[in-house]
Amino acid sequence: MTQAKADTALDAGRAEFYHDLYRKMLLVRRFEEKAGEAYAQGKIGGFCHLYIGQEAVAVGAIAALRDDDYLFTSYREHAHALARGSPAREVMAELFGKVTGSSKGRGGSMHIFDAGRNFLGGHAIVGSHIPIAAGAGFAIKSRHTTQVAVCFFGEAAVNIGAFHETLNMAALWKLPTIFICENNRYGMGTALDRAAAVYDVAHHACSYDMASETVDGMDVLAIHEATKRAAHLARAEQLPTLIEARTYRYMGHSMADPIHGHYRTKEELEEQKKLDPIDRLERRLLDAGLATEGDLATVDSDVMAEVEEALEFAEQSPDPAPEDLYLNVCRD
Amino acid sequence: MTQAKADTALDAGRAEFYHDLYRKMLLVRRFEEKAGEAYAQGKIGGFCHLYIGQEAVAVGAIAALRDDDYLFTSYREHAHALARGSPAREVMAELFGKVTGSSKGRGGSMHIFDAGRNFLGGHAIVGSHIPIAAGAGFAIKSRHTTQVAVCFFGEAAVNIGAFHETLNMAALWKLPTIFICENNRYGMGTALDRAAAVYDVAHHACSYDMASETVDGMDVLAIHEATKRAAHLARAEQLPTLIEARTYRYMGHSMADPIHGHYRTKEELEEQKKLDPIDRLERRLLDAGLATEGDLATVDSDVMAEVEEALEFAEQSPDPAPEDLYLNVCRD
Amino acid sequence: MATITYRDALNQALREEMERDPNVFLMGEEVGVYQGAYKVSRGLLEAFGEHRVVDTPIAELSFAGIGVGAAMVGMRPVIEFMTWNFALLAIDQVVNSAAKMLYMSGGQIPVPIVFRGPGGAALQLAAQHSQAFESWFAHIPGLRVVAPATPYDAKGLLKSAIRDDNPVVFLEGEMLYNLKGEVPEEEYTIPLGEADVKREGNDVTIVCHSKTVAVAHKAADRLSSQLGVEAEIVDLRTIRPLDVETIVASVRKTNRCVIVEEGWPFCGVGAQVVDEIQRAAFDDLDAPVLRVTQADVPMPYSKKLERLTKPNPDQVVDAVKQVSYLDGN
Amino acid sequence: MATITYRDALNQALREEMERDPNVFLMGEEVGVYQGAYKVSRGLLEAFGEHRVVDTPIAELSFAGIGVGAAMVGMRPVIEFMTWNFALLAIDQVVNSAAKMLYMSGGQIPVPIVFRGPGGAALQLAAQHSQAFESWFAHIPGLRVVAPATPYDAKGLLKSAIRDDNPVVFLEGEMLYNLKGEVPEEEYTIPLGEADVKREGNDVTIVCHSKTVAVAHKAADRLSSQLGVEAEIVDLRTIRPLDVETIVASVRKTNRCVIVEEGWPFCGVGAQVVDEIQRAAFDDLDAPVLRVTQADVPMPYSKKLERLTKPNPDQVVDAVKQVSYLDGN
Ligand SMILES: Cc1ncc(C[n+]2csc(CCOP(=O)(O)OP(=O)(O)O)c2C)c(N)n1
Ligand SMILES: Cc1ncc(C[n+]2csc(CCOP(=O)(O)OP(=O)(O)O)c2C)c(N)n1
Ligand SMILES: [Mg+2]
Ligand SMILES: [Mg+2]
Repeated sequence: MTQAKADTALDAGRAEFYHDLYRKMLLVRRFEEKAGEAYAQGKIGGFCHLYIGQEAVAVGAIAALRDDDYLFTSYREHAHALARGSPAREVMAELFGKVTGSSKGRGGSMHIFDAGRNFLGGHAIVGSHIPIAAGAGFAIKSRHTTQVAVCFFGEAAVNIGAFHETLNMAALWKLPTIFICENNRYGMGTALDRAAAVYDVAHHACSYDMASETVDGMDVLAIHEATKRAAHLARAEQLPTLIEARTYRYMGHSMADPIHGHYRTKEELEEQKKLDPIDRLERRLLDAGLATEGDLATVDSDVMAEVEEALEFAEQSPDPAPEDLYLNVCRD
Repeated sequence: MTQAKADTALDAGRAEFYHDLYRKMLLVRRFEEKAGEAYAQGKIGGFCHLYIGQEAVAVGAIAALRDDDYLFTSYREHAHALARGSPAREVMAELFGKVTGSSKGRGGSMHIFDAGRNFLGGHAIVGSHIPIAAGAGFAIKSRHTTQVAVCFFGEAAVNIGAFHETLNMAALWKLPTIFICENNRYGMGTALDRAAAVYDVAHHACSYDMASETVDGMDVLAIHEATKRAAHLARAEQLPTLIEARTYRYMGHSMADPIHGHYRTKEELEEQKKLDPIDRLERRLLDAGLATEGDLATVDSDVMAEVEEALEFAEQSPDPAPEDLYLNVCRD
Repeated sequence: MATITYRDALNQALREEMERDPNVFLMGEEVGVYQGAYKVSRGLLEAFGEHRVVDTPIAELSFAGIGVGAAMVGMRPVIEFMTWNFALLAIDQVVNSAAKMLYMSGGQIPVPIVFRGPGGAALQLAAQHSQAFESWFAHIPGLRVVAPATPYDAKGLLKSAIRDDNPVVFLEGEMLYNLKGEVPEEEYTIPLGEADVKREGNDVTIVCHSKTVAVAHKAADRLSSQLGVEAEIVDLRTIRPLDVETIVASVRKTNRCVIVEEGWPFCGVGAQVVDEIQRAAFDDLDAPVLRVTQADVPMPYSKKLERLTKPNPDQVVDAVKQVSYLDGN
Repeated sequence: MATITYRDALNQALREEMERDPNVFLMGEEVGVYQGAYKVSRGLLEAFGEHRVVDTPIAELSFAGIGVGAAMVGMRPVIEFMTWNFALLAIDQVVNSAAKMLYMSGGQIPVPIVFRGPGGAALQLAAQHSQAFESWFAHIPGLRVVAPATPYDAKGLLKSAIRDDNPVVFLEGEMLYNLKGEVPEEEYTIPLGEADVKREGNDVTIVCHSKTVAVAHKAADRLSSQLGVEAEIVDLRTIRPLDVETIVASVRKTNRCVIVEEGWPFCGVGAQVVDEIQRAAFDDLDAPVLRVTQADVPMPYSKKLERLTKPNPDQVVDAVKQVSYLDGN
């Protein structure tokens, strides 16, 4: 179970860095809240999986990476795109299906791509992007660069064959790839222990003789450190790592699902919210005297403005042109 | 690596049982030798994977099972059918593609079925029969019988997703299924350590909290004991087991392949033959005074006669009738 | 007759067959505690317990394989794929194991299994979640392929599929689950392999199945009221084995045919129907057979673009006009 | 011109493209140390090293996915499936990832990858090892599907496939590897999407591809010598995109058509070809288009039965007689 450990002391010299993490987590939170509203209003369609509660994972991990590292995610990926620096307006416009969106309105919530930022999707078949990420790791190795490929996926994806096939090849061939399992304890309505014979996801690494870590996924700094270690191992020795980040989602599986369902209790949810990653960093910043309540309120109003602007942009943007329906089926 | 351990002493009270194991291993050996010859003469077609060297595994394991336990195998399965009691003539006729064959000439070497003996194939897509066997385990559990489902597969199949997906479900749901990995160290021309990050196949069980054993696959009694333990666990507690039997194949991957290829040396092969499972039981029987050279020679001539008769039967049997081409595409 | 949804019709079929035969069980992702991703299995866990309504991990390939193995020893598994898009991961078990077992065992081992779940595009689910694979499965000897369009057909065909001794691919329409229709109180089944003439007419045959039956009806209404053209609607219901007789009889009468389907055009079900018609009724045809299909693109997310990809009544009306030489073409 | 085998033609194409572009690599089971299950990659490991000729574990789904990922970041992987039968395990990556990536990323991310390997029946390999899946892949927008019949075409098309920016499914004939033919010494490529008229004739069009090109030639020879019927043989070479123009031009000339393919009949490539022809050349057809295909059964092991399943020249001759009204039919 996700538990708060005693937090490590903050380093006063890194205040700016902490602020940045804070701002990003808050941006994701506000973005997702607004996306949820827009979905309820019918402005966003299809499946829309929100990230509220899990912000520390994407933000902490991606902050530990270089801009030229490749990112691959599941369908629950708005946060990762934002953390990588995709403009909120482009991500929001994609959710609205507009031609100004990240994927020009063709991908939608589950298929955000931002090739210029090495953000390589947004994949909706559970587990399918695990080998794909390792493929980028393979390319990195072939080209002898010091990049890293990083794959984010849920704990339910660990039960699918592609995870195992890929971990074996990544370990065997020493591919510079980091596998970050965002263990939010549920795959749709199925609790981890109803789907997996073993509770510890990180444990699977031993079958492949791969480095692994289990980390508190509600602590952005812990994720950050773990990812840094893994990135170092990948860059220096081309070795993959499996990181299990124990986290929690506050919303339903997707906007189509109820928040609790039959599969978890309201009490459990409330209990988990006490570990909120944003509140937690907030408390630490205040306790360490690295920010005032006023500073943090300003961050909130800044990100709110950014999200509002994104919404406005998405609303105002045009749909893709009908005559472009056949564009990009193939490249000539 | 496969190593001879000090052999345990034989139990004089079980002479008949040992003789039966001996006879079966020899039957398999002679059958396979003859099949190889018939293949070279063009009487058998397609892919034909011989079992010479591995006899202890099928014979030892199947002798530990009940007739109502279900067996599932890969394409290297003549031995398992014989060990289960399929008449040699029917298996040979199947290799000859005759209507008197186990699968009426429709399956061939890779698809021997003998439903009446609960011998359920003969599957040629690597790993595909691993979940299928677990499905029989699922049925057993549903019906509350004390049967067991047993799956034989090669060590290269461990790298495919179906193995992992299935082990997880078998452990999670407690399916009475025994997974017997026949680790003959090569998948076609690929040595185990060129395909798997971890050498110990049995090690994978830990990812699923499943019972496991590594056993000397050249010792028929060792396999027999291990299978007995696993069958007991399955019958008594519905628990699955992963058994890794370390064995070796003397022939090429299939009759289409050279015996050594680029991937192993003649020396390695010769070295391994010193561990021959039939010679080994022979020595133990003689040493213990449980058989004379004469007894064993009689066994050999008996099984030779059986194989010759099988060949004769296969040769003489008719082909399937052309008008039956469409028979059994579907059942009405 | 009660008026119920397609979803509930399927639910009734499952419930009745599970009551009737203890060998029937349902297995798939979220079929139990969650009551089904699309609620088709609502209440079944409570009625039959977790050994007969089995929630699986996300492992399509292997739970399909578990189904095959259980069927080989006499159970009658119903394997639910949350959608057929995910079933691509399991297709080896459907095609290489289930479809071939009876034949390659020389007739010894039937595999009485149903693989079911929703297929086709829903609303804005984008490229990886909006595919109709009927032509793929229909290509494979050893399978039966069923795709009902109404609650009545859904119930009667699912019951037959479960009782059939062969592997059946049962394709439900994700957008049909809420469709209502009349279903008798008393027990009934509909044999596999029989098309259904859903509307009679003498002027043109419209061949369709699943979701496009509604498209055909809309087009037929318009054709009748606006042009006085009376279309005969042939709903395939079962795609393999195909009821060529019913199709051809209709075309012999109308001399013109339009085929509407949800899948992509190339090697779609309609292509085979064209082939059958032109071979069996070459001299009866007054015009080429035309097809209305999904646009030949991966499904875009944009609502506007998505709408353009889906077969619609206007396209069918246009095609009918063309085969009837009712416009400039 | 040198006379070389189809196998060696493929080998040359791989070698030349690997020399030309360091982004090209070959990955698959047994492609390296073992020199290829069918020896197509013979000598490549020695020439390019183990980072460019990569032996994989048996894990089709994931090494296909690794290929897709490498292609997404600019490599040009050639993924060998030992046979296409095993590729069913990887089909999710081919269809859901490779084929859709460019479209669903709004044109940002091409996937220049070739999936290749032998397809179709060889000799007595039975049901799970004897399948021809061209119609499946051709169904999918976003893929190109190529199936060469001769060493010349094999080399020229594979080189184009590797240079193409789209995912290409490249289906080799397991029984064609030993086929010999002339191949120029100098470099050449053959554009994807162009059919080839392999024999000219005015009396009937025979459409074929891959292994059935040889069947068509045998039939054409017999037709010519025995009946004076001159068949035009159109080898599709690329199945998607289909060169409708060349097919239709031929049928406009001959007014009769027979299609021969190795796959199963239902929704096969021939069904689509029929559909195209009857739409584009309805008034030019003097007879229905007939098809000769694999028998609609899982492949039996028995040599005698197997022979009955495979399209043969006699069947083609019979079909041509029928469309030419040269017999009682
Ligand atoms: C192969 C496949 N099977 C099923 C689904 C349907 N599905 C989408 S998300 C999901 C649950 C995934 O849970 P997890 O991996 O834990 O990620 P989370 O949603 O919790 O982030 C399922 C079953 C799918 N998209 N792909
Ligand atoms: C999914 C799949 N991929 C590839 C093949 C081709 N193939 C047949 S046997 C084999 C090697 C299997 O080795 P192993 O599992 O160790 O069994 P062994 O042959 O040694 O008994 C391969 C690659 C196949 N049949 N199925
Ligand atoms: Mg989860
Ligand atoms: Mg092996």
